[in-house]
Amino acid sequence: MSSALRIVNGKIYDPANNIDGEVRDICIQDGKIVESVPGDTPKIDAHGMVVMPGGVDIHSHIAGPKTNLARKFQPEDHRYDPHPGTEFTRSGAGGIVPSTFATGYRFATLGYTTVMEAAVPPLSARHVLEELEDTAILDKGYYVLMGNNSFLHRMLEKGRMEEFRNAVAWWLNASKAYTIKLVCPGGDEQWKGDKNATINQIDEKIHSFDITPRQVIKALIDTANDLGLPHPAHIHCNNLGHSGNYTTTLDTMRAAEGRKAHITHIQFNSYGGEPGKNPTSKAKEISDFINENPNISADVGQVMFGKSVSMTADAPLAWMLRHVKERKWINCDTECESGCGIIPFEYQQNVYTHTLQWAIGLELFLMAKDPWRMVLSTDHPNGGSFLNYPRLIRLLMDRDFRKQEAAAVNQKALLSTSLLDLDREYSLQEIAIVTRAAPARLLGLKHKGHLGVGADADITIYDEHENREEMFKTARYVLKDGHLFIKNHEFCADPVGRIYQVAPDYDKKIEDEIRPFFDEYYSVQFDNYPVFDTHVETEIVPTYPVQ
Amino acid sequence: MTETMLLVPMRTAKQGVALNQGKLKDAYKKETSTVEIKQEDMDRLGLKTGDRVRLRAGTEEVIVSCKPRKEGKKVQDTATGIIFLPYGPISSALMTDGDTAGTGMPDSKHLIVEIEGPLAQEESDG
Amino acid sequence: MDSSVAAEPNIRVVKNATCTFCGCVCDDMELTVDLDQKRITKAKNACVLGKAWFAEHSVDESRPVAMIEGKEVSLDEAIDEAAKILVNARFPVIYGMSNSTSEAQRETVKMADLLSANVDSTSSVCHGPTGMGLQGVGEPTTTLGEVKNRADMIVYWGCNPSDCHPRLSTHYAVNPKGMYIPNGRKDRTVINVDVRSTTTTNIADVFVQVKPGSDFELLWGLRILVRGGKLNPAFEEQTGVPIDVIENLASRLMSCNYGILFFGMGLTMTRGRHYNASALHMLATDLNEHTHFVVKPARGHGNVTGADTVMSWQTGYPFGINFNRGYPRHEPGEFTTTDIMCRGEADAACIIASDPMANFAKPAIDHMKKIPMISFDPKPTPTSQAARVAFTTACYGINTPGTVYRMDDIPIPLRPAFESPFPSDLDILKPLVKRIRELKRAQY
Amino acid sequence: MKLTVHTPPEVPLEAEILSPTSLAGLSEAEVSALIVHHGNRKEALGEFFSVNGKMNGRLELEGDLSFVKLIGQGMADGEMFIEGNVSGHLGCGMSGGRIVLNGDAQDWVGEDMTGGSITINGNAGHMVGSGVRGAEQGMLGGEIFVRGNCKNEAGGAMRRGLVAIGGNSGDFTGLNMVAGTVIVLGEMGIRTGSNMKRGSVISMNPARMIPSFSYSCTYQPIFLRFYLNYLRDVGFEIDDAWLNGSYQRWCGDAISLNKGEVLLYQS
Repeated sequence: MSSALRIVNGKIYDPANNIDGEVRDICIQDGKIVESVPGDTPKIDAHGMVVMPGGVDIHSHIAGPKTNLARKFQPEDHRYDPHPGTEFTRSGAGGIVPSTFATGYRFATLGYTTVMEAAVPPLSARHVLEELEDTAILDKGYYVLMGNNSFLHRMLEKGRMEEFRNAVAWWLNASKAYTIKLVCPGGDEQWKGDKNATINQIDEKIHSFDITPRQVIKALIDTANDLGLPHPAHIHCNNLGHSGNYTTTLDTMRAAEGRKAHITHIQFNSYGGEPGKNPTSKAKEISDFINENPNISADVGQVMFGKSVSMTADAPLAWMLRHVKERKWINCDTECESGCGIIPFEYQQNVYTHTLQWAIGLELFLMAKDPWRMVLSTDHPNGGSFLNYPRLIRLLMDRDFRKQEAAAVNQKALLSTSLLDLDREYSLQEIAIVTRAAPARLLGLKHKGHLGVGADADITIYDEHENREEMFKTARYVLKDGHLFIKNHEFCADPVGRIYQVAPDYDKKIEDEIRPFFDEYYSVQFDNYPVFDTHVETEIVPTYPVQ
Repeated sequence: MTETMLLVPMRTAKQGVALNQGKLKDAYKKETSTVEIKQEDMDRLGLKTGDRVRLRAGTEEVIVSCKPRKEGKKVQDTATGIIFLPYGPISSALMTDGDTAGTGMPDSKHLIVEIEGPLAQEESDG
Repeated sequence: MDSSVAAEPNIRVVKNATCTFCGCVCDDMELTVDLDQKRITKAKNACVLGKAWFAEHSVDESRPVAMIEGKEVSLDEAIDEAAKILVNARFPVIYGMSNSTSEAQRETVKMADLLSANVDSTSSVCHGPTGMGLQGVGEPTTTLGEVKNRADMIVYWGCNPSDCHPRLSTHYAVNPKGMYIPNGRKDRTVINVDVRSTTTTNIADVFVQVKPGSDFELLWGLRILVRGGKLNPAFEEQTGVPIDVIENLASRLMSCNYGILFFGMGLTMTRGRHYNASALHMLATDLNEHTHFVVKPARGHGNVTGADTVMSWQTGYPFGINFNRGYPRHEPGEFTTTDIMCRGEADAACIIASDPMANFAKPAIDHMKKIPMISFDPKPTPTSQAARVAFTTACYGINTPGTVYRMDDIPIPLRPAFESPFPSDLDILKPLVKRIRELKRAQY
Repeated sequence: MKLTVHTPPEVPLEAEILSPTSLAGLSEAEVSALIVHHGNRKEALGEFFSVNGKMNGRLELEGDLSFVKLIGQGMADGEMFIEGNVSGHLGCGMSGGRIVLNGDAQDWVGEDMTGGSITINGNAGHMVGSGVRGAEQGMLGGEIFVRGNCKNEAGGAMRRGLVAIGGNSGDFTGLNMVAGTVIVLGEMGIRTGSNMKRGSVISMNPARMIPSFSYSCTYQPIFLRFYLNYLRDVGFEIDDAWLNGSYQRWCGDAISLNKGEVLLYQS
């Protein structure tokens, strides 16, 4: 394949460069977008089509130990959605948690070219990296769980912040991760150590440690900022899923004290009401706070009706959900680092809580003043499969469709929200922001999410269609690093994506402190724990430490 | 004497060690062709350590030697009528039923066999 | 991360090496290697099985790298013949993988996809039923370090780790001190449930002897008690365990802080199989209403867990997978190797690092004798003897690097001790896949 | 229309197109040209079967079908008569119509069935009328009649419908049952009704119950007479004594909802 290409006649949506639907050429050379290419360069005629940067997903569960357990225990779900191979592509299984190759191809079919796996304990780093390597097409990276790390808890307990920061940096290097992930900080310790108890408020004491979740949150937000990570601490707040949790969410955002932090699937943390009783919407309170605090970014974690799987490092949450319906349930404890719970789930239109969650997600989208800081996700597969993105886009872009859908949901729940009063419709430009430009910017991926000169030539071309769900369901052309791999909706190649990691500097002396901790409390040898450089190929994204 | 007993194929450390030396080596063959029988069952059948016995399951039969089963020191083990043989080609030969009941796994730890012995030397050589 | 120190000429010491004999995958081996003789002379920290594993995997350079019909051939000739057998087959079966690295397993599944073959690991005759239990009812589980740090209640049910996984007790579960288990063994209660006493019984505080074939009923009885019910006398009749013993067992399980049920083939290889495993998983789930409880199958081969893991991520299913229709399907009993062979369905087989000719049921072995087979093994086995194409391979972990998954799904790296003149599984699989692709292209 | 095996497949043949529903309106030549999966190859049905007659809602199959899987998958209407032994998944996912098999069937007869009827005049394998692995519920309707024996997990996770076995069943009869009826005229294996929520399992012989079932009473269930008369109508041999006989009623599974029942005929 020639390394140069020109896309002509397409309407370009490139919000990072303020191009909003203009018809102009995109020139590609050696995988990058360039100023110009020779006149005889092969062309793609995008007449009547919409050209956007490849989609960027900031938060999905696509690989690693819990994803794989969720795959393994749902044969009944894969069975009716096989993913046949083609001359160019591998086969696989679909369903709510597709196999790795199928995940890549299906994301790519939607026009996505970069996806971040949202939560993996560092002990399983090799596992997630192997799976990511087998996830077709996409560029990817993963967030490493640190909110329940016993060693870090100890450093924090002793107030040894310098060592804390060095240890975090060591862990990021050892696990080849992209950023720090917090899931219900302190909660897993309660769960594993105190007979399945949980922690609700961020100022409660963590079981067997003399610290609170707030201290963990603050320390990790600061560390991510100090280390200059391209994406700040990525936080799944405490108290997720419980009525009245919006105060915890506000407390968590305040704990950032003006420094950069990302709150993930914030919809699940925007509930009012009394604990144990029906939730209410606090989308406005959450939106107001975010609108006023530019240091905070979030992704929505929209709930979509239909099948989902709750799979989370928040083990007590999965246990709570198990009591809703005694379905098959997985729990997996990871020594010194994390917990995990998995349970198949279904969001139903007639159920009060499910409707409320659906409506709150849409409220958050529609109330966001700055779409650059409130980006699209379903927390796949927790709020629903990523295959729902096109439908979600239509809900955002098409007020009439939204009203029509709202007519079929639980009205009591719906009317307790302000969804019907929100008339806003997203433009294509705004969709390009929340699905590409903003997540790329929030991730600090400078070559992604835009079509300016020097950007990676990850490009999606959609047929323009009034029904936005149809339009975003299958891209007509998709390019990765300048290689056309979907042509007229069919795969014509199977390019291999990259894995991104960060590698912040740290004082090597911290290893002398971590090693004895491993000897005592881990089941693997300290020297075998860091992922070897030969394990998989990764690309290091630079960090810019705060001086 | 002939009796019906339950044969439970099992793993032993010795078998594991011999496995590493090679499955075609004598140590492995010896370990996987020695059946362990509770002392009181041995006494009833008139068996001594090293005696040869015939095990029959369906149409298949094998000849193995026997030894008394070592029991836990602290507990009273009441399991009689159960004999144990380390996994190997001999225990597999007695797995005559390949039915896995839709699991992929035959009932390989629960084989009903006829045990006959002690065998005369010439018979066990043949 | 320099792991080797030259102690004296031609002697190399490899620290933090990994033993891949059993599912414990201990990674704290210190190997002394005689590079001249190409053998490991000492394996510090290894158990009796591990010591044998390291001592006995020297290299026999007199063995041919490949044979066809028992005659020595070049590697290329053998790869070509193997590719032809597999491409010409209508129902090729690829089986084994549990003594192979995850890198080789990934390539194996790729080959199966390319061939539209059937692929299955030794899981199907090991903890396959446990996997089916997981599919039915889920499982609460853990990594081994959390057992070391927290478990004050260890149950060994239908397994005998003292013989089969010696360091499961000494290194991970029973003896070590942990974060919340400051006194090690003294802070833990060990319960052994089995049809007979074993060497594991010797380390247990409580031994419960269950009638052969009635584990399910005993598990069911425990579940009833844990869920607040009462037992009728039939439980005693059927399980051979007195009611007060079952009650005592249930109350011990409920009153611990962090309990774990390790279990083995005593459940999965006996009548009830997958549902025995389900019952145990459900018991552990029920116990979580009272305390924290987890289960862990004590898995056998070094990387059998990796085979499940790799197949799950590439195909969605852990074992018993068929690609005949161009996409993976999973059906234990239908696409598991024992069944396929017993029904006489396969017309060729590729056996990677396992020995079904020694382990399978008689009718399966009878069919395998009739079809062309390809074998990958470091040592001669009944399977390699019966194979039309037999490859001699380097031993994973001893000669080849890569990754294996411990019984708790934790990936562990390998640090080879010395080089083998023989290729690794992956070294053969890669050109084999390439050759298969060429032959398939030529077909169209 | 009649299809006769002229060349038995060498490896499993997946022929889900063999049903009156799929063949409706096709000519002999069109049927012969249909694609089936012979192991990993696609081949024409005519390579294995000779095709005779017109398709008029009735399909006959004959010959060595022991390697043929998925016959009647998703069948919705019509009648199918089969002479010979068949492989697995006969009538799986079937929603209507009728299959009569003169021979034995392997595992998974009528899995995930929602309607219609399957009659097997020989023996059947495991998982007759059962759900697929991992699913919470299986058969949602329809009837399965097996004259001979079947193996384990008959009616597993069944939600509605009838499974009747003329001979013996294996272990775990009615495992995980949600509702519906399983009748075994012969003997059942062990662990009947494990984890059943609701539904009825009935046998004309004593059975060893798992201890989580409790004996509630002995009575003469009237509804059973209707069932047994119905089974007699469809050709099962029904002893008169069973019609008016007394049955032990066992409730269970106590581990689950405890709303299921096992009825055992008491002579």
